[in-house]
Amino acid sequence: GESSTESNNEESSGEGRVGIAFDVGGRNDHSFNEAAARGGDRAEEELGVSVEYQTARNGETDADRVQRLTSLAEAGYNPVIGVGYLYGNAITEVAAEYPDTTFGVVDSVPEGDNTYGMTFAEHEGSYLAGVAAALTTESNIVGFIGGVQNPLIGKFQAGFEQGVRETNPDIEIEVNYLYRDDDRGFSDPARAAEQADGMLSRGADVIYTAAGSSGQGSIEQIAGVEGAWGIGVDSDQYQQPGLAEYQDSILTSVVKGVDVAVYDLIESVEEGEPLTGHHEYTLAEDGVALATSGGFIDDLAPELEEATRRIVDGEVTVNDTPNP
Amino acid sequence: MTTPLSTLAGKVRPRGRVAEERRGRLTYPVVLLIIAGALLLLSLVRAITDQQSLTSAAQWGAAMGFAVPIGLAGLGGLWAERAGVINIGLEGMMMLGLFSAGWIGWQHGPWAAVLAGIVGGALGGLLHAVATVTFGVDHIVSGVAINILALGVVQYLAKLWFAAEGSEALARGGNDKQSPQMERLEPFTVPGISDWLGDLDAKNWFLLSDLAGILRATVHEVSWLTLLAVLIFVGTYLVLWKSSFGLRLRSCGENPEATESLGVNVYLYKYLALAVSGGLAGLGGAYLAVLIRMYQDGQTGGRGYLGLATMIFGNWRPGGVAAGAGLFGFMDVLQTRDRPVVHAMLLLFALGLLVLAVWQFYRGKRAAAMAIAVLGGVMWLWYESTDTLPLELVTASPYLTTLLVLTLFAQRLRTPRAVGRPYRRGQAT
Amino acid sequence: MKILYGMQRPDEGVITVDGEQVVLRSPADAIARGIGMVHQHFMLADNLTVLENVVLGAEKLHGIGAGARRRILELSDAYGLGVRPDLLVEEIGVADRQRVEILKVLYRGARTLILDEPTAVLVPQEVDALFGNLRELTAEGLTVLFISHKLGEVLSVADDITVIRRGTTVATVAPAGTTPKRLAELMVGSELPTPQTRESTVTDEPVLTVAGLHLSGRDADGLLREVLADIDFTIHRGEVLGIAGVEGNGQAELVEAIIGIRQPDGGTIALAGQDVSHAPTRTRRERGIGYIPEDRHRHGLLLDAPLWENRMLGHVTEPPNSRGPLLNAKGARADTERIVREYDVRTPGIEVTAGSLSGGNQQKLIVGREMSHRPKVLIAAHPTRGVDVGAQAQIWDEIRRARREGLAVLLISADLDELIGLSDSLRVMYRGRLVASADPATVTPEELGTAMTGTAGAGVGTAEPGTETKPEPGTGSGPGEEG
Amino acid sequence: MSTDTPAGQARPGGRLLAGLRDGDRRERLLLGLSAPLLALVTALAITSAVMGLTGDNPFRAFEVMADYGSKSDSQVWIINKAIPYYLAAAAVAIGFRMNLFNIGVDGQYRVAAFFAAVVGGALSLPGVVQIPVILLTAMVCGGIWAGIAGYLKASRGVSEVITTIMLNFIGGSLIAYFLQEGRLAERDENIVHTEDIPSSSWFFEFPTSPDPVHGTILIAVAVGIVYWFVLGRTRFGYDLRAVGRSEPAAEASGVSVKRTVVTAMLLSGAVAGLVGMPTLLNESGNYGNDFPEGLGFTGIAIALLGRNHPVGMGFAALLWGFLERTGTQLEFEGYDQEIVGVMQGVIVLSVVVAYELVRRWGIRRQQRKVGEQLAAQSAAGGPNGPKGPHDSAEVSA
Ligand SMILES: Nc1ncnc2c1ncn2[C@@H]1O[C@H](COP(=O)(O)OP(=O)(O)OP(=O)(O)O)[C@@H](O)[C@H]1O
Ligand SMILES: Nc1ncnc2c1ncn2[C@@H]1O[C@H](COP(=O)(O)OP(=O)(O)OP(=O)(O)O)[C@@H](O)[C@H]1O
Ligand SMILES: [Mg+2]
Ligand SMILES: [Mg+2]
Repeated sequence: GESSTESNNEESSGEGRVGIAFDVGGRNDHSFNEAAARGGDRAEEELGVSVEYQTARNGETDADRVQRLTSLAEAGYNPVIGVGYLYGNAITEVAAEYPDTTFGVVDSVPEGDNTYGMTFAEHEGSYLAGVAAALTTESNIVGFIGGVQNPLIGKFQAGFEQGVRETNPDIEIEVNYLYRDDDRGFSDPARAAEQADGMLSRGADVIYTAAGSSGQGSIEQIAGVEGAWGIGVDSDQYQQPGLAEYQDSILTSVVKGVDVAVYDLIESVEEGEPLTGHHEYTLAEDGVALATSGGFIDDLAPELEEATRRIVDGEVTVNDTPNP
Repeated sequence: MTTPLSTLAGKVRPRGRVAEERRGRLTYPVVLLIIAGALLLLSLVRAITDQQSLTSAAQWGAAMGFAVPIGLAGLGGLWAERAGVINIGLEGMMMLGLFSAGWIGWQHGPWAAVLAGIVGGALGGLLHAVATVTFGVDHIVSGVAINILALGVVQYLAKLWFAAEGSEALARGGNDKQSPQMERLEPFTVPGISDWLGDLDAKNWFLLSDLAGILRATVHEVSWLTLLAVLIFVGTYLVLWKSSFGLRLRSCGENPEATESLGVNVYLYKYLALAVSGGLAGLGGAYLAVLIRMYQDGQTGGRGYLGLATMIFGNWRPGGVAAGAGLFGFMDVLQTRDRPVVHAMLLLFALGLLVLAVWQFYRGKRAAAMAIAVLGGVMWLWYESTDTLPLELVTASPYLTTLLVLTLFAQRLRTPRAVGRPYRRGQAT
Repeated sequence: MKILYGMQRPDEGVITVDGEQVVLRSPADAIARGIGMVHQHFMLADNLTVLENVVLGAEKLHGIGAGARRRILELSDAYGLGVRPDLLVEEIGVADRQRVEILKVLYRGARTLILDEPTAVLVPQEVDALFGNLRELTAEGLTVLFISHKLGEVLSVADDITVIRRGTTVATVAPAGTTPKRLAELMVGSELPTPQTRESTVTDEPVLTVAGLHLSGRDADGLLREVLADIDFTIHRGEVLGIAGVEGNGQAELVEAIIGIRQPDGGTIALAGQDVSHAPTRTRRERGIGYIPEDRHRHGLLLDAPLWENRMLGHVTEPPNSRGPLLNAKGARADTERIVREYDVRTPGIEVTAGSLSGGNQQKLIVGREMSHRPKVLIAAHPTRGVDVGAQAQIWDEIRRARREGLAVLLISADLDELIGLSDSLRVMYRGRLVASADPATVTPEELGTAMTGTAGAGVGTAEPGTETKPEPGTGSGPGEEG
Repeated sequence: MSTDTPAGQARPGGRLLAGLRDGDRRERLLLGLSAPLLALVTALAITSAVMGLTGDNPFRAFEVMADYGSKSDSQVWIINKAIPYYLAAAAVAIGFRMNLFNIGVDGQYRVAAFFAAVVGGALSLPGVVQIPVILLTAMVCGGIWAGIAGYLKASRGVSEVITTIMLNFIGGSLIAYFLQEGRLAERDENIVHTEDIPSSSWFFEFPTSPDPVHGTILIAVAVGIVYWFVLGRTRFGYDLRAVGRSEPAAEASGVSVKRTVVTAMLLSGAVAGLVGMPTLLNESGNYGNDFPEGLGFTGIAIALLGRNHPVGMGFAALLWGFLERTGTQLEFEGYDQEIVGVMQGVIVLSVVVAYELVRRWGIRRQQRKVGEQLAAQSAAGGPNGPKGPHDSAEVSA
């Protein structure tokens, strides 16, 4: 019979409509989805476009993602942006069907002439976090908690470890993951809290947690210990309403410029020169950065700037996979 | 044949049971003995491996915390199955409890959240009762349906109530996966004893410090809800085994027709049991919500199913459920807090299995003794030849342990006789 | 009875207790009116103690602790019931369970006792003891409603008899003015059938030979116990071997060992000269063992399945049920129609579920099924238990007919008249052993009953019916065997 | 399981017409249809009430769903989606038919798909050889994983509900161990996956328009037919159902219950092993950390909805796919797609209740008919009356 795309065509394929498909966290996940939404919101304000946000369900397959993206593309949204590496394959597939639409994906590198892969040098940001941690710790023990042991979180770990080691090789680094290959790791604050508690009890006083929503648990636990610091990820966690009471324990956050990347893509499409290919947002162009809210790392500024310079200048290459 | 009845002489040999001395049953002295033995083993392993956290207060305190929600779910299962209804919907009821607690909690504080959690779970339990008791739906079928429904409802309402544009909940950090945070429920510490035990623990004396560490977990920074859970376990034992209400309820799970024939309203008791069952699972969910101070999508993470496992593991007795949940909690915390310790556990297992083998040998079961001894030996070798265990194995260790324990002891379990059987009023013969 | 006890509601009519018209909505109502019932099937929870079973539902009277225990012992002494309150019900024997049931009723202060076929599982001595108890009760001014299929018992214990047939009262008579024959005619509308069978058809061709059978099993505590020992017997073509014994003395296990559900740890079982000791159940049944199980609901039928699927049960590998590995539904359906016709199974069709048939018709279906495969030997455990008199006669007829054609039958029954009437030879089973043999032509039920209680060694007829000869399996009158 | 309706019996479609002439069968067919209808109406009513209460217009939502779901591309999508669901349901149903609750299909298909993907990636045989090898690997692995639970149940009496739950978790860890760079997997940006299966070993597609239907639908159809045939038409199937209906009766009839338990779990696991194949051979070509999870649990719901009936489960799987397809569309219309989760739950619950009600009503009717028959016969007192002793030559006076 009639296909849904045929009937949808009568709807406007008007200009200035942007589609953003989130990963399961949704637009208020206090993490990279939220950052993407910030980019979209800014585009709405500054470019006058309208943005349609869609959210994935738990346990989706590529077919579900393809459907979501197809619906957006078919309804005339341009660009269509998938947030999260799981959208990678789906974007490749859908982009081939809609050559006139620009597709973007965060944290993945899709194929196709009309696609734009936005990845971030998390390891470089994490390197800085490692430097900050190494300069802050008094016990000379720091910790890293990952939500799920996968390549993406591995970048965080690798950068952090290198940053600590190259600042002070005497520091002991405890590394722990909540789960191996089980997405529960991004939504289990109780477990993160326990893991942080274990590290704290063994003397760690700076803990970097890269575990999505689970991070709240760890930061809360850290806040309960005098002199201990937590480092957040993705968004500036100091600013998050849910974490307001622990602000004083959030040393800094490794911020991914997802908002900037998303905004850039939308802007490029609006201007008629859509971005394509793969772009890694690096430290050099502020694609990743350390948040300074709270001012706790202000006195470390010289060292951090030095570290940044060395990375940007290529004096230091940051590993993106942890040493086994 | 001359007489109408010729006796086959010498063939009469009595076949009765060995008097009333009930061998092999767990009496209190035996349980105490086993506990003492386990403690000794633990101290030994701690001393050998120098893994202090094996018996540290923080470790055991956290284990209790991890055990509580699983244990409450298991206890919920126990209430239901003692009344004859299988409750595989515990997971769903836990979700309902988690959600209700998160929803009420951010507005009215943690204690209101606890209450809401209980109510939420109990509603799920009552739904299960309507389906299984009134409509006679197969228990497992209904339980699965409730799990699906609870997940759907919770996610729908969370989006509606925590993430609505412009709502207060959104402003205070809610989203479609989380509720805004509630106030913290401060734990309690018994002042003098806690410090005294803490000192003793720090000395690292064989057995004494270990005991102190474990005991300290019960007086130092303990959640009020953990205390509540302990009271509920004791209360469950008293209510189900020492009161007429409990007698009636249990008899519904053993022989509902007989119970009905004595004028007991079996439906009523099943309803009550399921309401309590759901309430307990809901409390387990509320415990999680209070712990992390909010509703978090997916936080139940299969704990309802694990509760079911502890119930079977615990032979449908509160003490057994507590032990099973404790085992889960302990193994889970061990790997979460301090991974190298899990390696030490290999030694503990090896020693435990060897002791078991000696016991089986003493009881005359040579084949079983040999098998267990070999398993213990393998564990020992493994311990000696490695320094760490792969993370994946560590993660799977609670489940492997459960599987192992059930395989060894399943035949000693005693299911309530009428559990899972459809029962209709007035159908007795 | 269910209506009298409040378990079902009548469409019309009234019930009057002590001159007062009452409506009984639930058993609780009935109990409040002083009505107590001992059900046809025991209403006891095995995993609870005797005390718990007794006080259940009546906890208000004396609590569930010491007070209740005192009251139970008081009652037990007053009526000579000899009940021990702290044993688990699963640990006590059938007769003891019966007494617990009666105690339950008395404990609630019932003035009217309904006993539904209380003697079905008792040996004559136990029946006499029970009647003694009942007479004591009536002497105390209690009313007893005694329901039974056994006419002799009714005549001996009742003061007044009412006959009910198909849901209506047929007659009310005084025991003095009637005979068993007349009662029976009232019950079935025709003359009482008897299981008598006299012309011997026994040949000397052995069909089933059991030698030195030994079986041990673990009990609930995991201890090894001897369940069967030194079982030797041979059944020939055309012979019915009856086994008498109080339930729980190993009959069920013997049947299961012969069928192959339990693996004996010693001895041999030979079927028509072939050793089948280690053959699986299916092979044994294919080679010609027919089986009428003791509990048709549990072992004989798939209650949720239609009749024609039940017709396949146990014979699914044989025609007309299957061809090769495939089922032959058509053949099975047709053959079920035939069984329904020939064996007079009353049913509207073969698509109804087995569970919707009455007990007697279910049993006829089972008998028809087993006979249709021309077994060499038939294991019949309580073939007429709980079956109405008409069906009973048909089943007896059927066994006799097949025996004439050379069938060997192992008959196990608690109905001693049936046993004596149908068997060519008799054995008595006690505590897992065959302890006595008897000639059905001369033995009396009383003599058999004595042997069944294990006092056979003392000779015949010396045992006084009374408490001291009651068997108490499970109460540990001696040391058991341990493995 | 006990909720099986008589109508749940497999019967060939060809006989349907003949069956209609038979009053008994017509009635059973009506009974069989009335339950799902009753359930669907109830479910719609409840969902409408929920949406109404939360301020949404349910009818508009249903309209959107019906409209969008009936589009041709939606239909293809739904069919493709339903293939693994159906397989998962069949795996669960095999257990259900003999009273085993295989809650571990989830773990089984993942373990199976993983190792099948490893094997498929390592070999480069011609498709005609390699595809069967991959399928076989999957079935064997799934069978082994479920067989552990079956063996423990048969030999040690451990409840399969618990063992399969444990095995789900353990299977997750097993895969996690091997699914690492340098072990059995390779890394592609943020995704770690097994080596790609050569495109010659992908399953074909039906070139339908606008999108192709996955060829693996043939696997689902084959499983459905085999399921129907083996359970309903063979001796083995009869034994299996007998154990499900009454273990002691089956045992006494000569079925080895333990062996049947193990066999059923092996079969259930083998079918579970196929669940991941549509994704592996038609969509992804490898097993990575983006491989779908949770299909086993969906399978349970669908088996319940379809009453373990080969055709019923097909409809249920399609319904599930329909809800998921159209749920996403609801977002575009300003509804919350989470309502779909509520709908799914409500539908399953009302279906199981409705089936039970209808089943019980059917039994009561049947009993009444039996009673009427008896009453009629005894009133006639006629040919079928109880035989008197004169019928029997052997009764002595
Ligand atoms: N004439 C009848 N009208 C309605 N129902 C009947 C009739 N006769 C029997 N029944 C039903 O048959 C069932 C059997 O009745 P019941 O168990 O009381 O029989 P019984 O005489 O006690 O048999 P038994 O002696 O075998 O126990 C009951 O459920 C009853 O409702
Ligand atoms: N209201 C009724 N009207 C007519 N017939 C009925 C009614 N209720 C039950 N029956 C029929 O009465 C019969 C007796 O059923 P029931 O199962 O109680 O038999 P039973 O002889 O007591 O069996 P058992 O010996 O196994 O206890 C059945 O055939 C049933 O269908
Ligand atoms: Mg009856
Ligand atoms: Mg009766």
